[in-house]
Amino acid sequence: AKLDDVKAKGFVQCGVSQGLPGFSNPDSAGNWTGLDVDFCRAMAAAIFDDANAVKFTPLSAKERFTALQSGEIDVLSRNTTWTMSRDTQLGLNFAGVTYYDGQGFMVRKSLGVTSALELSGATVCTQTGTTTELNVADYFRANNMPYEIVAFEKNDEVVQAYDAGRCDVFTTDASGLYAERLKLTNPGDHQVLPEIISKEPLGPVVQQGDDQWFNVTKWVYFALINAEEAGVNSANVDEMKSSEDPNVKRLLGTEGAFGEAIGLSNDWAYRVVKHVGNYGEIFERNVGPDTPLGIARGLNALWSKGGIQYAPPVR
Amino acid sequence: MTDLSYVRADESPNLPPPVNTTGVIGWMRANLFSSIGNTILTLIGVFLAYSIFEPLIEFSLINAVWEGENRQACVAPPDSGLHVGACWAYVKAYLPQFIYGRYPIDERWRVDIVYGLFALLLIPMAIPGVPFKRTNALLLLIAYPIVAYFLLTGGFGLQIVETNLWGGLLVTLVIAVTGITASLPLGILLALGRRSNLPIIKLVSVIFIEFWRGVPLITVLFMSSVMLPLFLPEGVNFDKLLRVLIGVTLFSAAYMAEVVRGGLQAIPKGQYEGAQALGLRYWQMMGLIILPQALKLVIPGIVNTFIGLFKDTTLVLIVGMFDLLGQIQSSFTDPTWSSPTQAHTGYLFAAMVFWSFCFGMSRYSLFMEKKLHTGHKR
Amino acid sequence: MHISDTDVAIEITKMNKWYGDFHVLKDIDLRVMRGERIVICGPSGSGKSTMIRCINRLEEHQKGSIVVDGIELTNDLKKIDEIRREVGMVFQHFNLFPHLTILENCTLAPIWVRKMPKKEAEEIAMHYLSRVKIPEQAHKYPGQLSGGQQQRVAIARSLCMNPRIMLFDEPTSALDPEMIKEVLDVMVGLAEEGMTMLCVTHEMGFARQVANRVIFMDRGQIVEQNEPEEFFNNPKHERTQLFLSQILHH
Amino acid sequence: MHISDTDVAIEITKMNKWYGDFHVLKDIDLRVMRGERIVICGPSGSGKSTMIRCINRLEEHQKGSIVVDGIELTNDLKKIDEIRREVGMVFQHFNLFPHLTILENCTLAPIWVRKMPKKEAEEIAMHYLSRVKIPEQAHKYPGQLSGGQQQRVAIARSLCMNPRIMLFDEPTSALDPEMIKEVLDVMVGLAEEGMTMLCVTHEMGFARQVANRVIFMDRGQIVEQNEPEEFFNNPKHERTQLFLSQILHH
Amino acid sequence: MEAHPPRTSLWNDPKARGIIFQALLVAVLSYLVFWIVRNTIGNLEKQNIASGFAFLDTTAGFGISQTLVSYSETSSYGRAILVGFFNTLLVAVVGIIAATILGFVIGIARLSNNWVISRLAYCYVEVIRNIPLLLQILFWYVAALRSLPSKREEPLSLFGLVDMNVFGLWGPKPIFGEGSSTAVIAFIAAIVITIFMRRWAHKRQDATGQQFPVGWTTLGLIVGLPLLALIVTGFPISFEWPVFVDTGPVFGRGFQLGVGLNIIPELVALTLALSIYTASFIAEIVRAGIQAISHGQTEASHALGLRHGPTLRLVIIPQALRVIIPPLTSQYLNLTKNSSLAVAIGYPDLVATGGTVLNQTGQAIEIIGIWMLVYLSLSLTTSGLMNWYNQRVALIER
Ligand SMILES: Nc1ncnc2c1ncn2[C@@H]1O[C@H](COP(=O)(O)OP(=O)(O)OP(=O)(O)O)[C@@H](O)[C@H]1O
Ligand SMILES: Nc1ncnc2c1ncn2[C@@H]1O[C@H](COP(=O)(O)OP(=O)(O)OP(=O)(O)O)[C@@H](O)[C@H]1O
Ligand SMILES: [Mg+2]
Ligand SMILES: [Mg+2]
Repeated sequence: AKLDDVKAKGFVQCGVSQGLPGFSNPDSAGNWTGLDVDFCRAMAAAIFDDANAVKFTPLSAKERFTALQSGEIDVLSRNTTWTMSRDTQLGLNFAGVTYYDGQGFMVRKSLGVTSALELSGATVCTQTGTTTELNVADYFRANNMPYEIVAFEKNDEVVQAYDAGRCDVFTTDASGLYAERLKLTNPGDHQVLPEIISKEPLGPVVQQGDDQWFNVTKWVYFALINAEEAGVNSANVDEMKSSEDPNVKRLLGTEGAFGEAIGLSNDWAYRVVKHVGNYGEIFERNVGPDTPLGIARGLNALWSKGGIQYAPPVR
Repeated sequence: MTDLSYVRADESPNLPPPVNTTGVIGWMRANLFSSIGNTILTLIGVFLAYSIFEPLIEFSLINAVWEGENRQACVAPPDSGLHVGACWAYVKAYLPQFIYGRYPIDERWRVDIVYGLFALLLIPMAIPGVPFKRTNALLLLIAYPIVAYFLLTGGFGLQIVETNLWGGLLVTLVIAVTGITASLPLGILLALGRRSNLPIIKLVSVIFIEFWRGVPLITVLFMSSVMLPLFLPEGVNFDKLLRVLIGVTLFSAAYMAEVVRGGLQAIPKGQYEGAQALGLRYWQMMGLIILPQALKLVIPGIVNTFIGLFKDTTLVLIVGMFDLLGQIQSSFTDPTWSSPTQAHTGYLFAAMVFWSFCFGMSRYSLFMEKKLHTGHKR
Repeated sequence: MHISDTDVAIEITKMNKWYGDFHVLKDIDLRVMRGERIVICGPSGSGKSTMIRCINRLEEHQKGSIVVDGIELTNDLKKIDEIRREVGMVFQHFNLFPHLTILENCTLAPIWVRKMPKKEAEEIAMHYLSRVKIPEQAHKYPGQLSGGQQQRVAIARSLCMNPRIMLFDEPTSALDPEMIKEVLDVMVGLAEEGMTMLCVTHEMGFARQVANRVIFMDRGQIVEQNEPEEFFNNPKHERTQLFLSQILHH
Repeated sequence: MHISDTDVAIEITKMNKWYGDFHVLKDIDLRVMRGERIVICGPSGSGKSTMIRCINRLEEHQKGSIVVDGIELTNDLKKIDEIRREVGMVFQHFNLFPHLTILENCTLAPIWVRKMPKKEAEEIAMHYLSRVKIPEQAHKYPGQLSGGQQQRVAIARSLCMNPRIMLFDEPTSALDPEMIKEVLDVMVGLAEEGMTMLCVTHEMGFARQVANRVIFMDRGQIVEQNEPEEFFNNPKHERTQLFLSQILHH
Repeated sequence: MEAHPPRTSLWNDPKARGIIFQALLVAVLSYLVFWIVRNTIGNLEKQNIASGFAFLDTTAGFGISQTLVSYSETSSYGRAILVGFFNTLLVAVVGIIAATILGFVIGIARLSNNWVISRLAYCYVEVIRNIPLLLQILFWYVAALRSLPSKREEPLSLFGLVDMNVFGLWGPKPIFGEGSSTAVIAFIAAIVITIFMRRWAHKRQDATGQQFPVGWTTLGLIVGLPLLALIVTGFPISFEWPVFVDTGPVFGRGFQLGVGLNIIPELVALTLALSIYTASFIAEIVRAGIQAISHGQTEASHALGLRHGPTLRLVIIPQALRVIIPPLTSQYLNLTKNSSLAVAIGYPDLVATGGTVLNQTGQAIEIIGIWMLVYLSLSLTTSGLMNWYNQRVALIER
């Protein structure tokens, strides 16, 4: 089984994007940072008690699924939209939604556009081989607006083309819009339009057919959410170990044997929080308001706080 | 009839040519302004040269930024109307990454040794007069790859460095050099196969060669990075770099085979007969007589194939590997340095690096060609 | 001494030529009369080829004048064309066009330069090919002929343009001994018909047999000229003597 | 006449060979005794080269048999190897290996085929090189030698394998006249030592001097054979007469 | 004697040995193929991917920026790939023509006795052929885009016919109205007449020696006849000029979509880069080809009184061509294959559209199979055509 293989080789091989600030981005020293990256680190922490027991494979949109299918990577954590066809026809399993996104548009402020419905006749730049490409087509068709599309292989090329004026509109997941705006010559000259034209639940993906590995991935994600809900964070996790709250006790492995049931140690969730923090911490650290991206929690707040991040209980 | 007899009494002296045919003026007259059409051509040429080189120099030297900490240095203040040229400060900051990729900083000395050893072994190999060619070749082709392999990947007490951390010039060189050395023996076999008189062996070689020569390298790269894993049994998997290497090797082996075949064709039949008459067997004849001569003849062709391969390494960026160009492109995503001229500077830098390598090699191949040529006449 | 102008085929006056700084031809004076047959000899590098190549402007001279058939050679393309039509040239290495048949080699210039109908050009070509004794090879390609045959074709090709002057630059020196004779025979035939000929050659037998005049060149100058008998038996200049002693020894 | 089997060096019986549809060799019968020196002549294209190339299997024959030194030539690679070790061959164009020195040319086969130690091979090579009178050239490359020297090296190279039979295919026809003699001298020396030799050549002087027998071939057949005196002075077949008249004329 | 063919062990018989070797090779290869197929089938099954080409009929759902055949988001994947194929073909054909012209010009310039021109040509060749093509494509794309006027600014105008901005080239689009078929017929007629005219001119020259200005007449016929037909039929071809609007709603400004002829900048950059790059190789081939024809040929031709033009046309080029054509063929093949780099700048060629389909469907084997098949057949067709031509040229020679 995958888990045994991963344990045997001593690290998690994780597929990430080739560079999307806030989600997975290498710095000039070659260290990877970002929300997607941190999820992989969380998995490594859960399995090995070492957040660095992970190796990253940067993948283009085109390569990502084949890399997963061929077993080249163990888990794909790369702003991948959960769609039915991918879930069913490509032999993939989505383990959860680490970021609820939606596709948006960015335009130059100088155009004076305030709504996506004014984009009739626009030229749109996007990345090829993504759901984005399909959504744009749907949106413009639905609203009976003519448009032209220019699709590029890599995100950087899209940004460059947009920056050079090859197109009026740059479209991708809203999170990506904020991230990519940083790369423009004058970020201040561009605005993100309010419309969100699609549901883009992004999350980690594993290969179909290995339930144990699927469970591990899924529950690492749930642990991150549950930890935030229970108020457990990397700073207080050691104290919380002695908490009397049964929810916390089960989560941190001081009660019950939930970890062993999925092939991990019982303190798997403790390890995760200890090394990478809870979901809220990860979010704030990588994309939150204090980062250059400055994205508000919005849909990604906990269900209890007006968002839709929700995890089944550990029980 | 006149008296035809004539004897010259005095030797007329060697005179300098008329002024308008020598020196700068004569040269210009002959080479630049020999006719009206030529004069017009010259003027057009000068204008072309000016309009190409002037902006280039202005961009890369005059308006260039040499020092700086981040993008501020390379962005002209708004409304200042200044043109900022090449942002060399950015290249300087990123230079280590362009050379080593994301190879761990503390381990980069290993890469340096590999580069150094390579130069140390290659230079005496490439200079015709230097002795011990055979030992040198053995070291370069057998010992060096092993040493380089362990130095780069680690083991024996060295920290293991995954290939996905490699990048930049390192990957470019690894792919090009491995590609060419691995494709040479394969290419020789294929060339021999293509000249074989066993029909099936010939057919297989021909199909193999023509297939690889008929498809674009990037589809080969896609195939090796996407499809190869499908071909292997479950669980068997190998490194991405290795897969790309396999693709590149098979591809260049086909080209190499055609180069070697050219050499084999140039060896006269008498050489085969001489060897046979002495009682040499097929492989002895090939190994001792035919191939040494044929390969020597095609050194320029091999170098040219190498240049082609060297340039083609850039295509690996399409399958998501970070060769020099890939590394440069990936640095464009770094907001700390993003500026209007960042991409231009990066591409210019890449162009200069690739150009110097390729131009150097093509000069060398020209030199060898001349050398071999005279060597033949003797 | 007075000679009617129309009798002069070539008149070279104080002609000088340099290759870069190198003074190849120095003050060449030469008057060739119609029907004269001149043999030019001299050591290698003495400028023989250069001189005769100047006559049909394959090389440009820098000083002095060359008048061929009353036309002075200048940069004027028209005049060069006219002169080249009057002057035929045969090279050491034949320079036949390998992609054309023998017949096509011979008819090319008549058709394109003299604007002759093809049929007529072919008739003339066959005439000259018979004259050099290879009419049966007309439809072969140059590569299929022996050296001697090729050189004879080259002569026929020149003759097809009906030139009034023929230049030969060592026409036999690239040939095997057996073939030399067949080419020389053709040239002797030409000479007997009264063609004006300038011939660079070291075939002394030929010189004795047909030349009116032998010119000896050395270091870019005409050192001595004389009638063949006189020239061979009684060379005056010491360099001529030296040269002849070497040649005849050989 | 009865001859013990061991005295026969080569026995060719009813051998036939075709190139495609072209019948090159027709019913060749030839018995060569040990120590015999046979000269083969005949017009160009008559199959002389083909015949001797069949003897060491550079060409394959299609019918009949060839027995060399008691070994019959078949497809068997082992036997071919054995025969090639016994039979040395010298070509018209020398076929020396230009990338090896003279010495290496000579030691190559002894080392790789006879598995001789290098030192010993070199001694032997030097011995034969002295025998052909060019020991001082041992470290030069073939390209640096004259044609005659190269041909002598080629002979030495064959001798180094210590063959019992030597085949020569027009060994002197690519050489300048001055060099022919030096090569023939070496061959005469070999003959005098009793080497079995088959030699295709048109050097009639050589044939008279050393051959036991002269064979005349035409159109793929052996037309006449005889002792040299008889052959030259009194050819029986008309084709031989015609051929000899041409050769001797020339 | 030959009654009993002597027995030899199989191993020592070269024929038998050859057969054994080949049988071995076949066995190994078949096993390899079998092994790969088995693994692949296993892997595909495991991943739940259906193999086969059924997916080609599924709706594609994505847009393509340049379509030569009709295509919309509702077309099928197969159609999308077809669009990509035609886009590849377009680049290859235009690129080959442009590279050939540029290459011949540069190659001849390299031999010019004008120093400036020959040096410039030399620099061109040495700079361009030593820089990776991908880099050049990216350069042309990025540099061109950055330095062109934006969509809504006044475009750069070339000769008043073609406009240029960051959206590419804009020019008049011919609209064939009723009766324009006459022009087409006239065009065909012109070609036919030209052929006969050439034959006639040839015959006349053979007969009388007079030369006929064939080149000019051809030009006149091919341009003039259709023009005449157009005038007679009242000019049924109209040109739709691109419309540039500089006021009104923001997205209404600039050139109007779908009006006039628009050539997207990706195509321009790709064709430019491909032809400039390939031309540097062709230039070297042309130079070598001309230089291979010995100087003696030119001299002999001049000595016969042929001028420079006829010398080139009748003597030098026919000979140079047979040296030039084989390497030229492989450059054409290279250009075609290199057009696959389009994917780097978002030009929707076969590899780009195929890649998108691959990504949407996961049918890696089928898509890559299609790629290889298409490129192989393009290669084989090109080299077939060139070989045929080469044989014709060679035939003239011997
Ligand atoms: N294109 C050239 N550039 C420079 N020097 C030249 C050129 N052609 C000939 N020369 C030199 O001019 C001199 C005369 O050359 P030319 O060919 O006329 O001699 P030649 O008398 O015909 O000798 P040969 O008997 O060897 O043919 C020689 O020294 C030669 O090296
Ligand atoms: N490989 C071949 N394929 C077909 N025909 C051949 C081949 N080699 C030789 N021949 C033909 O076989 C005939 C005999 O050739 P061979 O070389 O034995 O003649 P030869 O007597 O040695 O002539 P020469 O004196 O010219 O060397 C010739 O007609 C030749 O054209
Ligand atoms: Mg000369
Ligand atoms: Mg022969």
